Amino acid sequence: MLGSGIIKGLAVTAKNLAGSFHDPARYVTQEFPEVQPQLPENSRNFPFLVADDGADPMGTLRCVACQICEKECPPQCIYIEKSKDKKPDAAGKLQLYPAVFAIDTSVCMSCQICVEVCPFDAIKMDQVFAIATTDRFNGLLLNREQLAKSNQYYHSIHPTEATEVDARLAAERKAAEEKARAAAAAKAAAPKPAAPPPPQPPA
Amino acid sequence: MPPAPIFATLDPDRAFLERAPLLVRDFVTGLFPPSLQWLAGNLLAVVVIVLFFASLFALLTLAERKILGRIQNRPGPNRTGPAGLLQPLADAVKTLVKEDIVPRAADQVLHFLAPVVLVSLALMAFAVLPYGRHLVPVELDAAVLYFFAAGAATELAVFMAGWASRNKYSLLAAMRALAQLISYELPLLLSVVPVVMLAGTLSTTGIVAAQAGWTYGVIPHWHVLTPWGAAGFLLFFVSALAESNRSPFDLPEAESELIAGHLTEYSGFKYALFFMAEYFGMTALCGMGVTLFLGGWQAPCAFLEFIPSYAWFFAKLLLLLGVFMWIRGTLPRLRIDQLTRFAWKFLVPLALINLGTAAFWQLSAGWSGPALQLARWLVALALVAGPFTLLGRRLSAGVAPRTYRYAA
Amino acid sequence: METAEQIRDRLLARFPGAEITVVTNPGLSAQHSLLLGSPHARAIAQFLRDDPTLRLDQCSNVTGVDWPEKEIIDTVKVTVPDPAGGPPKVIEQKNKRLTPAYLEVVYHLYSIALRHGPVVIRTRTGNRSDQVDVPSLTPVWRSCEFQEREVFDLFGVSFSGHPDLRRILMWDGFKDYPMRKDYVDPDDYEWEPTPHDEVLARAKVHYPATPAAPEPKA
Amino acid sequence: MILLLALLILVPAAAAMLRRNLVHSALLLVLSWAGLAAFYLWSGAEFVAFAQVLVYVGAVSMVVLFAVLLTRQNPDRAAPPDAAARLRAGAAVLTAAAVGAVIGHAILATPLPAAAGAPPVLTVRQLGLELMGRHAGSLLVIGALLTVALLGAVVLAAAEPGEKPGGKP
Amino acid sequence: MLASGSAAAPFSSASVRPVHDEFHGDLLEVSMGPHHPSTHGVFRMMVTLDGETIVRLKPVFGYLHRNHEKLGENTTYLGSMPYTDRLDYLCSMTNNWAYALAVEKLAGLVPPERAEYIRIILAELTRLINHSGLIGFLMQDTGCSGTPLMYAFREREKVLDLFEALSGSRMMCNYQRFGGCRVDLTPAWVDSARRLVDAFPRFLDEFEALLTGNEIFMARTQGVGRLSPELAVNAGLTGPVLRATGVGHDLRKVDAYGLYPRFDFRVPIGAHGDTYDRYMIRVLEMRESVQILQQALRDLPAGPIMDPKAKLRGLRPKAGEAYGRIEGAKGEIGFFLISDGSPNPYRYRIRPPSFINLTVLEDLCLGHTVADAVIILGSIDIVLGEVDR
Repeated sequence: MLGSGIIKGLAVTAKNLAGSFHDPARYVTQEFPEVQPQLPENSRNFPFLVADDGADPMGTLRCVACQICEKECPPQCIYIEKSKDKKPDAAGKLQLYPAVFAIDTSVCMSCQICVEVCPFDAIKMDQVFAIATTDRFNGLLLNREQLAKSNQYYHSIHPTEATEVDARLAAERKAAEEKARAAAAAKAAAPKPAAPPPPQPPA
Repeated sequence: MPPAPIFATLDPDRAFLERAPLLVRDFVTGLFPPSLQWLAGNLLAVVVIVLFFASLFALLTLAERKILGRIQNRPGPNRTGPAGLLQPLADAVKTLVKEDIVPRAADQVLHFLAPVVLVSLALMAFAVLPYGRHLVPVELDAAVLYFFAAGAATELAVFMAGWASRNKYSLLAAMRALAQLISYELPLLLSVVPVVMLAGTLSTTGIVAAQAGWTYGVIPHWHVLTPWGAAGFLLFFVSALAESNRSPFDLPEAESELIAGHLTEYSGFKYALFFMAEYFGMTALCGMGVTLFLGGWQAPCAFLEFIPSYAWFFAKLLLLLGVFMWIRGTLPRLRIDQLTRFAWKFLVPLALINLGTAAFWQLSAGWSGPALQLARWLVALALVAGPFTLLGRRLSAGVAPRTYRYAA
Repeated sequence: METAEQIRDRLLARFPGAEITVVTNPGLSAQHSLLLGSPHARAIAQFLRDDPTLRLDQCSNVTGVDWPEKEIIDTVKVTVPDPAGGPPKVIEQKNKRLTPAYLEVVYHLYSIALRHGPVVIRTRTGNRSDQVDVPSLTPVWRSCEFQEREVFDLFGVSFSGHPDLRRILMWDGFKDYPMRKDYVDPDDYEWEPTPHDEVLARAKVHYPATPAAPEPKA
Repeated sequence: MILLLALLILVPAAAAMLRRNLVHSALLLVLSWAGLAAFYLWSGAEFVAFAQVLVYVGAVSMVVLFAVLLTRQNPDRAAPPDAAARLRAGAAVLTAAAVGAVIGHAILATPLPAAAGAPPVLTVRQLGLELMGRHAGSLLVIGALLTVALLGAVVLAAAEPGEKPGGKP
Repeated sequence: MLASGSAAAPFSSASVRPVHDEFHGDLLEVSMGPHHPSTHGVFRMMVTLDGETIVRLKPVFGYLHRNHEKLGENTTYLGSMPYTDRLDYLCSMTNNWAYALAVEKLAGLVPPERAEYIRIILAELTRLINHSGLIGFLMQDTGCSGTPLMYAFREREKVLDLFEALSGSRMMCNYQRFGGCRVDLTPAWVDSARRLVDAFPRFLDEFEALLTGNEIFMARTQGVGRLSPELAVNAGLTGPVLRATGVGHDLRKVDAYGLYPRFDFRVPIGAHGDTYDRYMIRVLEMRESVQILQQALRDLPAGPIMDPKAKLRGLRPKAGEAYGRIEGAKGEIGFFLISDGSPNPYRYRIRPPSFINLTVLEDLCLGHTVADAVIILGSIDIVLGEVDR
């Protein structure tokens, strides 16, 4: 019959019209400002630098300015200048730290390759997406201070991943300490032989 | 007459709500000296119509966006005012504030005149619709003819809009719009003829009176409940859709092809006027549809008489407008050649055959007794359904859902 | 599906005058290709498409490759008779030579009918400056029409016999060929916040007035 | 009141003749038809007025406009008014004046009866019976005539020989 | 226009288009785009109209050209993986897989079984959202004011949430690596995927009820833009557009890459090659994808997701070249890589399906009206990120 297809179509839209009042599956709009989106744990936006202790972020930055992320970043939007002096890191070893660590968020496409290639878990992906500034050039160029965030914050946005990273770092630190203690013991046992082998930085 | 309705005391004519509008009118005209009372009465009717239907237009735009939204599982405008109620106000302010760009090459006079003519004609069509038992703005003997005369003149305004903006797209679109309006004028009028024939008069109040009364107190004598009436109503409804450039036939403003058709060169308040004219046209056609087929202000059942007559008219009117919007949210658009072929090869023949069915219905009115009544219905139904399926099959000859095979 | 060598031998039998050589692909995918001389290229392509055993009816991919001249220093051991009549000494002689520079067009052919492929054929231009003409295979496979226009647009290889050779991606007024190795992008430079190394150098050239690099806020 | 209506009919018609732009004159012509409909309304013949609006302003105006659009010659070919044209214009005015005089004389000469009572009130039903009764024949003839005229116009427009090939409607 | 000597093959572009070049008096030159509401992005069509019918149609594009291939040559192999998301930005997972497949062919890496399963699951999910999105846009062109599009996007949102939970971003996933995948599937993810896949046929039935039998839709699309199988094969068309003409060419069956031979699914083919067939083929393909997804999610093996040999950084494949291709949602998407042993590819070429499918746009639109040209373009399914690269 000529109109049957059209009538079936009208029935579908009628079902949706009625459904939108009682069936949540047929009323999918989340009104953004009032209803904040619950982002899944893996969701990523712009990167941030992890600092072990929130109180003194610049002091406890995990980043050792090895510039691997600067080389690997596809759009080349990370800019690092090494520090002249060294400071002890969490495991007590003397490490460099970044004097300048700037990410230009107008170029960064949050592809998280820097997180993937960073051997020191110093940079992780944030979940803040509503960042707008009035100044196109310097406003979006986030420097070291703006990028650094505490480990607790990292735990709050990526819980499972954060616990894994902490467990691994703790294990490495313990291994480094045993090696240092063993080396110290070896040095104590044979004070006369050549200078004690310098402890290798954890690979 | 079946046993007197239980609400005998509430004689429909004397019910308070029924007479309320008349009391208001008499009070207002009473304020004027007797010589001016005739003028005051009519002016009051004009003012009421313009105010009521302008605000109805405002609410219709909101209702349309809400219904379309709900069909698409989203809320529709709900930011301006509670549940979006101030949205029409916002739209009105926006159109008033927007700059009214008139292309330099355009023909200034016609460019300005087109929307004005369109809106005034659309408003004139409201004069003859019977909104209630005593609420007929103008009591005309040839009311239906007047209504369609006003409708026919709108083509002129569409042409003026298309021609005046001096741009090849809008001229092309104006031509298409005219082709559509003219080819759907015919089925529109032809579907009305059986009603006039059986009601025996051209005046709208007469037609509504012809649909009075109920059998067994429950089934009303509306035209739509007779076989020829149902076919006529469907034809009228489809042609009304096309006449007011609505969903499956909204070719002139087909945004996927010629941007906004003959309205491309209009902006600001003139564009809003075109928009308003389209809604007035749609409401007027729905009003006429209700009057001709759905028994105007007649209540569907005897015992529902206590609800005032104008409430029934507007309930049916809103129902029809809702169906218009429902269709707009569902159906794709027809191409220009399919559109005209559909009108000339399907609607016009059906309308002519419907004339025959109505004539048969009129002649066989005398058949009494259940067996003859049943026969009368069956023959009429056959006269309607037969041509419909035959023509339908011929129209959709090459078009059918297909079955598919799978690769080896 | 025959190997590249078998196809070459059949083609040589079929087209005695044509020069067809097999270019071996050192990579793991072992997709070897046939280098066709320009004069016979279209006839061979027609044959490859219509031959009942091959029926390569789909030219899936057309790629332009730019091979600029490379300086190769190959050390070769040469025995030099000792002028003082002593025993001839063997010395390494480093002679630089420039590999021939050319633009190359690679076609990957597949057969939808017989579900096999790819057969890779290559055509090369004379050099990278004036002789850049290569026979177009659009009359044989219409899928090459847009892709050959793209190779013309980005590499500058002009295809003889192409029905509608125009630039396809760049605008018509564009002069240079962007995908060539020696392409220098125009200097319509827009200042970038984190300029470093050559980007920083160019920023200095353009914006001497503004601070060369952004002083990080202390 | 009658003077106003007369003006409403004659002025647009005259203006239509003077306008250079064809479409303008067509639209002014439609305006004068509307004036005619107003005159019918004034004289109480509602049915004829609405029929006039429906048929003329609705349909015939469309035919006129379509004809104007499709056969639009380029406007700049209108020849400037040289001597011959002025002569023709003078002759035209003379004949118009003569015809006007004859009609005027005829109107004034016939004795118009004073207003003899109220005009006959005619309901649409009687009109219908009248039309379908005695005058059914003439109605059908007029219908046929109109369709033939329309088809003729279309054929003429389509088969228009001329320098522009393919002047399809 | 054609070089006189050679016999014009039956399908050479000149012979197919009856282009009469002398300019008629009343031809109307209309430029549709690049800011046209129905051209799916910055794409322009120079259309020559004779009355309502199209006499000539020249597609013009390049507005979104970013020279993706030059970028590929200046970054490492890993560096251009996130850029492949931006090629066909509706199907980032299949783009990643095609690039990973080509590099694995070049470098000789073999992804473990679980990684192959994950790749198939993600590719089929991408096919679902691409086809449903496309049908939504096609309906938008025929005139339904957004209703089918909203239904399609309602389903697409659910799949995008799955992608975000897995890879971190809805559309720019950057998820595949050479030799496997970056993040493993959590059991919760697999459950929500299974729930979504089981609910998908219900959506398809509702969609078909709304559209497939609709007389107006059938009248608008049946017989519009017919394409002959010979021309389709010769013009290098791939994907649903080719299968709609009756050629049963699906790389998942022909090349049998990944673990596709392990799943039983059918490849629907059309008979008329017109717009309606292209629409129906996509609907049937979605039903087949649901079958594959159900089988894949049912017997997803445990195990590693990365080839142990694969090094993340510093991938330097041996000198050589490789061409890898997969059956993307729009057709055969292929990557041709020439490596010279350095960390950057020497030549990085993408074979974009929608770019080549556009070759026949003019042949399809000749003789139709402007309204049909809009629908034909919609049925070919182009995404400008991939066409312009």
